[in-house]
Amino acid sequence: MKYLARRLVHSVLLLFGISVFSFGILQLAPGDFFTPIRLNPQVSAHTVAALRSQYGLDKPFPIRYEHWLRSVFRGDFGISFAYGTPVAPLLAVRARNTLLLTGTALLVAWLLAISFGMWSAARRGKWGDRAGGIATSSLLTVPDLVLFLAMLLVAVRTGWFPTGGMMSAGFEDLSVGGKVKDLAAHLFLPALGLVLATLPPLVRHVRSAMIEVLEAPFVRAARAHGISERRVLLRYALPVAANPLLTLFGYSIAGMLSASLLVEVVLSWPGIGPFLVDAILAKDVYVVVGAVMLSSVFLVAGNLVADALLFATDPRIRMD
Amino acid sequence: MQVLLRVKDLNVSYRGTGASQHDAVQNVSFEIGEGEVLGLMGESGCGKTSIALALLGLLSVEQARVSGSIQFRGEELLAKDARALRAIRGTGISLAFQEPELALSPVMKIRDQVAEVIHAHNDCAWERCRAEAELALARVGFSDVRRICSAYAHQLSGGQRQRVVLAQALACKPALLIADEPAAALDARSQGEILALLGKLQRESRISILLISHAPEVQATLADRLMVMASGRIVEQGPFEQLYRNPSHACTQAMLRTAAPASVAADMDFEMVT
Amino acid sequence: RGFTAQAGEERMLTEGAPGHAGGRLVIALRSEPKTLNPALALDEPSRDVIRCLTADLIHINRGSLKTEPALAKSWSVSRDGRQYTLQLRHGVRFSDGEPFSADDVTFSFRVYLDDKVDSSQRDLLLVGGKPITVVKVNDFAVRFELAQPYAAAERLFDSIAILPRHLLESGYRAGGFAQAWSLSMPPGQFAGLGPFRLKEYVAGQRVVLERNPYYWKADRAGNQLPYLNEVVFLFVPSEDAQVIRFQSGDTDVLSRFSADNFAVLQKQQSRKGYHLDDLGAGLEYNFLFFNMNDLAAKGLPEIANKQTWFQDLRFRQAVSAAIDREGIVRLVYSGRATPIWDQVTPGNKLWLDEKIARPARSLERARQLLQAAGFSWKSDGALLDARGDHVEFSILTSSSNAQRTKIATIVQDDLSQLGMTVQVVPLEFRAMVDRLTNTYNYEAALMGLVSGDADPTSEMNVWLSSGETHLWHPRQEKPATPWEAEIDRLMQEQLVTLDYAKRKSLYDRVQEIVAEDLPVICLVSPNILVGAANRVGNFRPAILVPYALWNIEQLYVQ
Amino acid sequence: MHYFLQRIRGFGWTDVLTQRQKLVWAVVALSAFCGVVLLAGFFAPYDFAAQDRDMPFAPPTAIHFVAGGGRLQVRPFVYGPRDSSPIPVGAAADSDQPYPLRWFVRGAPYKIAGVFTSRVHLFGVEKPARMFLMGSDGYGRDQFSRFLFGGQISLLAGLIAAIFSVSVGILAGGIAGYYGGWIDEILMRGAELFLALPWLYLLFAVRAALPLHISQWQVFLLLVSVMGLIGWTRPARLIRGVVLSAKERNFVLAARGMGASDAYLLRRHVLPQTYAVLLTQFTLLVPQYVLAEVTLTFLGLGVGEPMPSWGALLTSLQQYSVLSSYWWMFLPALLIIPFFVVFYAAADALQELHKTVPL
Amino acid sequence: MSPRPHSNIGQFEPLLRVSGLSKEYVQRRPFSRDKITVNAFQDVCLTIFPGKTLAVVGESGAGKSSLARCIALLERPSAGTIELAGKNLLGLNGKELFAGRREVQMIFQDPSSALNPRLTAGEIIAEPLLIQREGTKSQRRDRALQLMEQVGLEPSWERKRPLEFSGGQRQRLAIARALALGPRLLILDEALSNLDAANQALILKLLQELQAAHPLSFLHISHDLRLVSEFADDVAVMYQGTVVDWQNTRSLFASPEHSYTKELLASVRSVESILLERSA
Ligand SMILES: Nc1ncnc2c1ncn2[C@@H]1O[C@H](COP(=O)(O)OP(=O)(O)OP(=O)(O)O)[C@@H](O)[C@H]1O
Ligand SMILES: Nc1ncnc2c1ncn2[C@@H]1O[C@H](COP(=O)(O)OP(=O)(O)OP(=O)(O)O)[C@@H](O)[C@H]1O
Ligand SMILES: [Mg+2]
Ligand SMILES: [Mg+2]
Repeated sequence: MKYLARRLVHSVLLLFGISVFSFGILQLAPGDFFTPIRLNPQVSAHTVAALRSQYGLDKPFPIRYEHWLRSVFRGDFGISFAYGTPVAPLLAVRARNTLLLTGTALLVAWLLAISFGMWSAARRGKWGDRAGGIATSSLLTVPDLVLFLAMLLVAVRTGWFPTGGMMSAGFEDLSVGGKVKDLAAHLFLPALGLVLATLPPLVRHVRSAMIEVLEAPFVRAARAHGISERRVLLRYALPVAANPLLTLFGYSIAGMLSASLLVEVVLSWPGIGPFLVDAILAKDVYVVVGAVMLSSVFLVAGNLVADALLFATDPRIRMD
Repeated sequence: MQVLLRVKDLNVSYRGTGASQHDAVQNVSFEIGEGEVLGLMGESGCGKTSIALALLGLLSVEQARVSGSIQFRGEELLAKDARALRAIRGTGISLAFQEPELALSPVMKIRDQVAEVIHAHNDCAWERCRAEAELALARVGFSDVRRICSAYAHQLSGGQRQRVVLAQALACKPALLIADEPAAALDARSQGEILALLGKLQRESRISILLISHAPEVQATLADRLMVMASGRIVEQGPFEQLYRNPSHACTQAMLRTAAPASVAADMDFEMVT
Repeated sequence: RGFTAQAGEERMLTEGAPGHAGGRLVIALRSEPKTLNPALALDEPSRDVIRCLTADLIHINRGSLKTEPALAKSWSVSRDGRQYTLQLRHGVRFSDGEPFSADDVTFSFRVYLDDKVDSSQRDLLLVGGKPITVVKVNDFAVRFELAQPYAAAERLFDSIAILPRHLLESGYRAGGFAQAWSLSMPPGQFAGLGPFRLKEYVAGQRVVLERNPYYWKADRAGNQLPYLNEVVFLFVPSEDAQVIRFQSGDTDVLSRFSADNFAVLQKQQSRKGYHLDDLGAGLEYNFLFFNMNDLAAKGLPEIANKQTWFQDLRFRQAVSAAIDREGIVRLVYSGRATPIWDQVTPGNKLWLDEKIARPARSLERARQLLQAAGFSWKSDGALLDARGDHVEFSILTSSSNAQRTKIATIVQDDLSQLGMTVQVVPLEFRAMVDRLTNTYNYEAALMGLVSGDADPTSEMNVWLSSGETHLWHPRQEKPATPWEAEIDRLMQEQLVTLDYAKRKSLYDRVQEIVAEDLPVICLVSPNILVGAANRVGNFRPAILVPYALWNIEQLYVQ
Repeated sequence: MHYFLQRIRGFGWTDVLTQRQKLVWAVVALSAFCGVVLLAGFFAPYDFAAQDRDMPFAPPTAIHFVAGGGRLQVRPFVYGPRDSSPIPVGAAADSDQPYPLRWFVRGAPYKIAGVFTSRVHLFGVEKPARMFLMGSDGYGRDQFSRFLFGGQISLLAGLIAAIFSVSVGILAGGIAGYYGGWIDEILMRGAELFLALPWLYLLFAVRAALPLHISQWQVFLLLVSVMGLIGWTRPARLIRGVVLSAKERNFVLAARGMGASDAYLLRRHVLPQTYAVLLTQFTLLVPQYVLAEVTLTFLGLGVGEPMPSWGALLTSLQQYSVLSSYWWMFLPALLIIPFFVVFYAAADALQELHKTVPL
Repeated sequence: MSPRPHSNIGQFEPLLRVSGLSKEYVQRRPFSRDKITVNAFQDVCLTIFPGKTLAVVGESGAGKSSLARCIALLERPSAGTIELAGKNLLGLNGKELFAGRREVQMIFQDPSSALNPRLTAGEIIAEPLLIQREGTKSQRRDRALQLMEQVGLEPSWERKRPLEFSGGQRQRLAIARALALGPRLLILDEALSNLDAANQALILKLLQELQAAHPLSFLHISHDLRLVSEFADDVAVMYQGTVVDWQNTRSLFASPEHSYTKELLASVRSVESILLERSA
C-alpha cells in the first residue's frame, strides 16, 4: 500500500516532468502551426503574426506552459490551433474508439500469443513449431503498412467486411444486437491487423520463456504426479515463465493509445491515430502534448500493473 | 502375492554434455509384489533415483536413453505413450522426490500444489481439491497446516518441504509409492511419525513401496526385501533381515554398517566403490 | 419536392443537363474538417465541406474560369474602377429558412475585415493596403469601395461565404466568434446559403450533409437544385486507402491522387463502374531555386561562397539545360504531368505565353555554359569552379512530399552528369520553411506553388521583390537586380490595369523574364487527375479547386 | 540405415548433434548471405545508383536458354531492348537481338571493404542489353544490385543498433533490478519519461539542427544511435523484471556468502539468467531496426538517396500502386524473409544450446 | 535464559559468539494487509570455540537453517549480535565483510538450489577462490579437481553441470566448494543427509583431518543423532525456535534435561531393536 502510494506520487511528478520536456522538445523543432501559411501568397505576414499572438505562440515558454497548466486544471488541456476548441473533448471521443480497438486486439493477441507460444514451445522442433516460426518471422519482416494495405485489399476484393469507419451509416437506428454486430464487423479488420502486427514478438517471447522453464525439475515433478500436459503448461510452467511476459504486458497497456496509429490511418478507424498524425504534422502543440499526457498515463499505469503482477506472481520478488 | 511391478534388464544411460555418456543403470531386474516394501540401498550416485525416474518414464529422450522392460500390472510401460503414462503416474505409481526444493514450484502455494495432484486424478471441483489437499497435508504431520498451506516452497524448512512432497505422492492413494529418501531431512521424531504413516498405509491400503534410503534404520522399519546397488548394478537382493545378518557383498556390508562414524574413529579403510 | 418557389424569389438558373433528384454521394476526405467557420478555416478539407454549405456574391465558374453571378444577380463598376455596386437576389433564404438581405452581406464583410478575427480572407480584401469598404445601399443592394482600381476585383468575391447575421451577430459582438461554428456544435446552429446543410457529424468518421430545401439555384428546366439528398464526407486518412475504396465503389468521386494510382485505377476502369479524367496541367508549378539572399548578416560564409555560382546566370541556365524534364514527367508522374519553363502552366489558357522557348535537355549546352562561366572539369569528371573548388550543393525538399523528393533525386542524377555533387536533403516541411523564410540556411530548394486562382493577381507576393513569398530572396527593400525591378514594375502595372489584353502583354513579359533570368527553374506541372463513378451525372471536373465538386449542386446519381 | 532409423525415432545421440548441427547450418547460411552482401560490388552487376530512365519498373529480365530456332545455347542469354520511343512504364519490350550472359565482366567500379577498387563483376551482359535479375525500380535502377548494397547498411545498422539498445538495456535493467529501491525507481521512471516524450519532434529538431552536408557515414552513425537510443527501454525493463526475481535465488545468496561483489554477482549469476529474454529481444530488435529506417527515412534521417537500404526497398512496397502493379518489387522482401527465418533459427539453436534449467 | 554447556568455559576466546539472536519472517500475501509472522528462532545464545564442533539438532522447522543463514551473514537477524573472534559481524562493512565472509563458509541444506545450474562442477568449486582472488586460473582448477577427488567425485566430471549429478553428489559438490577457501568456521546444514554410510564416513574423515590440521570449527546441523554423538563436542537442541538444551555431547546423551531432548533421544532406535519389534 505504501509502495503504491509512493509510486503514485512519483508518477504525478513524472507526468509533470513529461509535460515540461514535451513542451521543450516541441519548442526545439523549428516552425509552428502557422508556419506553412507563410508560404500562402495570399496571406500576409501581418496576419500570420496576429494569429500567432492570438494563440499565444509569441509568448515565452514559461508563460505558455503556465497557461497550459491552468487549462489542465480547468480540464480542457488547451485549445487546438486547428479546431479552435478545447483539446480534452477532442481527444476523449477518439481515445474511446482507439481503446475499443486496441483493447480487443490486445486481448486477442495475448490469448493467441500465449496459447500458440506455449504450444510451439511444447512441441519445439516439430513441423508445427517450425511452420509457426517461419510465419512469425515473415510477419516480423513485412512492414506493417504493407500488411494493413493488403488487408484493406482483401476486404475490398471479397466484400466480406466493411472497409473503414466504425459504424455503418444507419447505426443509430439499429437494435442493440444489430449495433454490436455492426461494430464487430467494422472492428474485425483493424483488430486483425493489429493482432497480426503485435503477435509475432509476443509469440517469440512466450516461446522462449517457456522453453527455459519446460525442463525445470519441478515441471518434471508435476508430470510425475500425472498432471495433464495442459495444466502443467498453464499452471506450472507459465507462471514461472511469466516474468518477461508481464513486463511486455505492461508495455501492451502502455501502448494502448499509440499501437494502433497505422492501422487506424490505413483502415480509417476513427481513433486517435489519424487525428494525432494530423496534429503531429501540423504541430498542433496542445493536441500533441495532450495526447502525450494521455498516453503517459497509460504508460505509467501499464508499468504499474506490470510491476504489481510481477510482485503478485513471483513471491520471491520483494518490492518495498 | 501378486506381482505389481516387474522390471527386467532396465538400462538407463545419460547423455552427458558433449559426446560422453553415462550408464547410470545397467541390466537391473526386480519385482515388487502387491503390498510389499522393497528397500533399495546403494552408495551415492549408483543409480537409485535414475531407476525411479525411469519407472515413471520421466527421462526425456534428449536427456537419457532408457531400455529394457517395465511391466506394471502386466502392462509394458516403456511402450506406452504420454497420455497412457499420465494416467498411471500419481495413482498407479507415484514418486516422492529426493530433493523437495527441486520438485516444488517456486511460485505456487503449497496447498495448490497438492491440490493440483488431487485435481489431476479426481474430477471434483477445485475447491474440494483444495480442501482435500489440506487434509493430505495434515496427514503428514504438520501442526500449523494453515500457514503451510498458504506458504510458498521457499518459506518452508527442509523437513517441511520433504513432508509436502510426500503428501503430494500420497495424495491419490497410489498402488506403488516410490519414496526417494523420504526421511533424510527429518528429525528422529518426525521420521518415526512418517515411517509409521507409511507402514500403516502399506498394511491397511496394501500399497507397495519402493523405499530408497541409505539409513539402515529406515529400511529396517519398513522393508520386507532389500536390494543393494553399486555402480548401476544390483549386487544383492533378498529379505532384509537375511541381508542384514549375512551380507555377502562388501557393498551391502558397507551400507548396513550400523555405526559408520565409529569406524571413522577407528580409522578404518574404505573400499571406495565408484 | 418539399419547398415550392415563393413569390418574389429570384432563382438562378444553371446550365447542365437536368438530372434526377434524390440519392446520395459519398466522398472521401484526407482528414477531418477542423471547423465549419468560413472565416477561420485554413485547411483544405474544412473548405471542401464549407463550400457545400455556403455561397458567395460573385462566383468564379470553375468550368470557364470566368466570373458569374451568384448571390449578387448583377453588378456595376464605376468609371474609375473603384466602386462596385451589387444587386442582391431577392427571396433567398438561409438553410434554416431565414431570409437573406444586404445586412448579412455587410455583417459578413465586417467579420472578415475585423483584425481581431484574424481571418485569412482579410488580406484578400485589402486593396492597395487598405480594406475595401462596404456600404448598404438598400436591403438588396450593396456598394463596395476600393482604395485604388483593382483588375481582379470581381474575383475577390469568390469564396467569401456570406454568413447569417441572425445566428452569428450576438456571438460576434460578445467576442466569441473564434469559437463559433466549431464542429462540436449541434447541426441546428448552422445555416448557410449553400446547396446543402449540415445533418450529422461523427467525430473521426464522417460529415453528412443534407439537401438545403431553400437553395436558390434551379436547373434549366426550373427544378430546384440540388438534386442530391445527401452528401457524405468520409474521412479516409491515407491516399492509398482512398484509392482502394474508390475502386471498390465505396466512394463516388476521387480527386487529389497521384499519377501512379491513376495508372492503377485506369487498368480496371472498364470493368468497374467508374471513369477517370486527366484534365491536363493544373495551376501547380514545381521549381528549383537557389539561395540568392543577402547573407552578409547571417554568418553563413560557406553558402555565401557558393552564391557566386548561384548568382551567375550561366550557371542557372546550365542547371536548367541539364535537367531532364521529360524524365521527371515519365518517372515521377508516369507521364501525367507537363514540363514547364516558366510559372504559367499550359492549363492556364488565359495567361499562358505561347512564345516562351521550351528547349529540350542538352548536357552539351550546359557544359558550354559552364565553361563560358569559368568552370572546368577534373580528370575524374568532377566540376570545379574558377577558384578550383568542387561544385557541390544541397537541395532541400519537403520530406512529406514523395514526388518532390523523387524529382530531386532525378535532378541529383542529372547534375552529377555535369560533375556536380548534389545532396538531397528532405526536411520536415516546417523546418524547410523556416530555412527558406527565416534563417536562409540553405543552398537550393525544390518547391511547388499552387495559384489559388488563374489570375496573376493571386501571385503578387511571389513576384514582387518585397513579397513574403519571393522565395529566392524575400522582403527586399529595393529590388536587388534590374530584372527584379522590372518584374516589380510590370506586376504593379497589371494590377491596376483593367483591360485584359494589356494585362496579358504585361504578364507575358514577366514570364519571359522568369524564363530568361531563371530566378526559379520551373520543372513540371502535375496534371489534375479526377475520377468519378459512372453513375454520377453532370460530372464536370475543373483544374481549379475544388476540382471535382465545384458544381455539386448539379451532380446527380443515375 | 540404423542411423536414419534412430533419427526418425528421435532416439539416439544424433538429436543432440542436430541441435549443434542446426546452429552450424544456420550460421553457415547466415555467413554466406552476409558474405554476398559484403562483396556486393562483385556480385551486383550494376552500380546501385545508375538510373536507366527508359526502363522504370522493368520486370525481371527473362534469361533464355533456347534461341529463336529452338537451338539450345551454350550460354544463357537475354534479349536487348527495342529502341523505340518511350516505353510504357512497367513493360520492357525486347528486341530479337540476343546478348549472352558473361562471367567476370568489367563494369562500374566499386570498392571492396572500402579500400580496393575493382571493376570486375561476377556476371553481366553487354550494353545496351540490361539484366535486371529482380527487375528495376521507379528510376530504372537495378533492384538486385540495390538489394545487395542495401544489405550492407541495413544489416550493419540493425545489428549495431540492436547491440546498442541491448547493452544499455542490460546496464540499466541490471542495475535497477539488482539494487532495487530508489535506484530502480529513478531508472525506471527515467525510462518512462524517455518513452513518453514525443521523440518524433526530437528527431525533427535533430534533423533541423544538422548541417546540410553530412557524409553517408555520419548519417549512418546518426541512424544507428537514434534507433539504438529509442529502443533501450524495453530490454531494460524486461531485464529488470527478470533480475528482480533472479537475484533472490539461493545460489546467488551462496555466492554472496563467499564474499562476491555486486558486480560479480550480477555478471556471473544474475544476468546469465536473463539470457533467453535478451537473446529473444535482440533477435526481435534487428529486423525491427531494419524496418525502423522506413520511418526515419520519412523524417529525412534515413540513408539519403541514392544510397540503397533494405528499409528503403521495403518502403516502396507501401504504395498501393507498387503493391498492386509490380510484383517484382516484392522480391527483396521475399529474400529478406528467408534471411530472418535463418536468423531466428540460429537464435533458437543458440538458445537450445545454452538452455539451462531455472530453479 | 538459554542453557549453557559446562565444558570449554574459560579455555580460549570463543571463535563465534552468538547472543540474543532472533529471526522473524513475515509471510504475507501480495497486496493484502493480513500477514503471518513466523518466529523462526528467538533469543539464541551459542558459542563455538576454535577447533571444536557444535552440533545443533532439533525438531524439523525449529529454526536451525535460519540460524545458520544468519550466522553466515546471508540474512539479517531481527535482533541480537554475532561475534566472530571478538568482532561484531553485523557491524562490518565493505572490505571487512569481504574478509569476514571467507572465514565463515556454509553448506546449504538444499545443495541443488545453492549451485548455479549454468556453471560446471569445476567452476562451482573454484568459484570461492575466484571471488577471493586466490591463485591463477590453472591453480584454481587444480585445487577444484583435488577437492572433487577428496569428496569422492570423479575429477573427470569437472565439466558436468549440477543437475547432471545425483542428489548425494550435489551435496558433496557443495561440501567441496565450502572447503575451497579453508574457512575458520564451517556451517554444515544437513550436509550429509543424502549420503550413504560409506560416503558419510569419507567426508567426516576429511573434515576431521582438516580440523586436526588447523583450528577449524564446525557448526553442524544434523538429524543423525548417532553421527552427532560421535562427532560433536557440544550439542545444542532446538525446539520451537529456542535452544532448549546446550551441553557437552557426552553429558547430553547421558542426561538430557529438556523433555523434548529426552523424547528425541528416545526415538532413536537401533536396527536390531526395530527388527526385534517387527518380528514380534
Ligand atoms: N541428467 C544427468 N545427466 C548425466 N548424468 C546424470 C544425470 N543424472 C544423474 N546422472 C549420473 O547418473 C548416476 C546415477 O544418478 P542417480 O541420481 O540415479 O544416483 P542416486 O543413486 O540417486 O544417488 P544419490 O543417492 O546420491 O541420490 C550418477 O553418477 C549421476 O552422476
Ligand atoms: N522465508 C521464510 N518466510 C517465512 N517463513 C520461513 C521462511 N524461511 C523459513 N521459515 C519458517 O521458519 C521456520 C524455521 O525454518 P528453518 O528452515 O530454519 O527450520 P529447520 O530447523 O532448518 O528445519 P528442518 O530441519 O526441517 O530443515 C519454519 O517453520 C519455516 O517454515
Ligand atoms: Mg538419488
Ligand atoms: Mg533446515
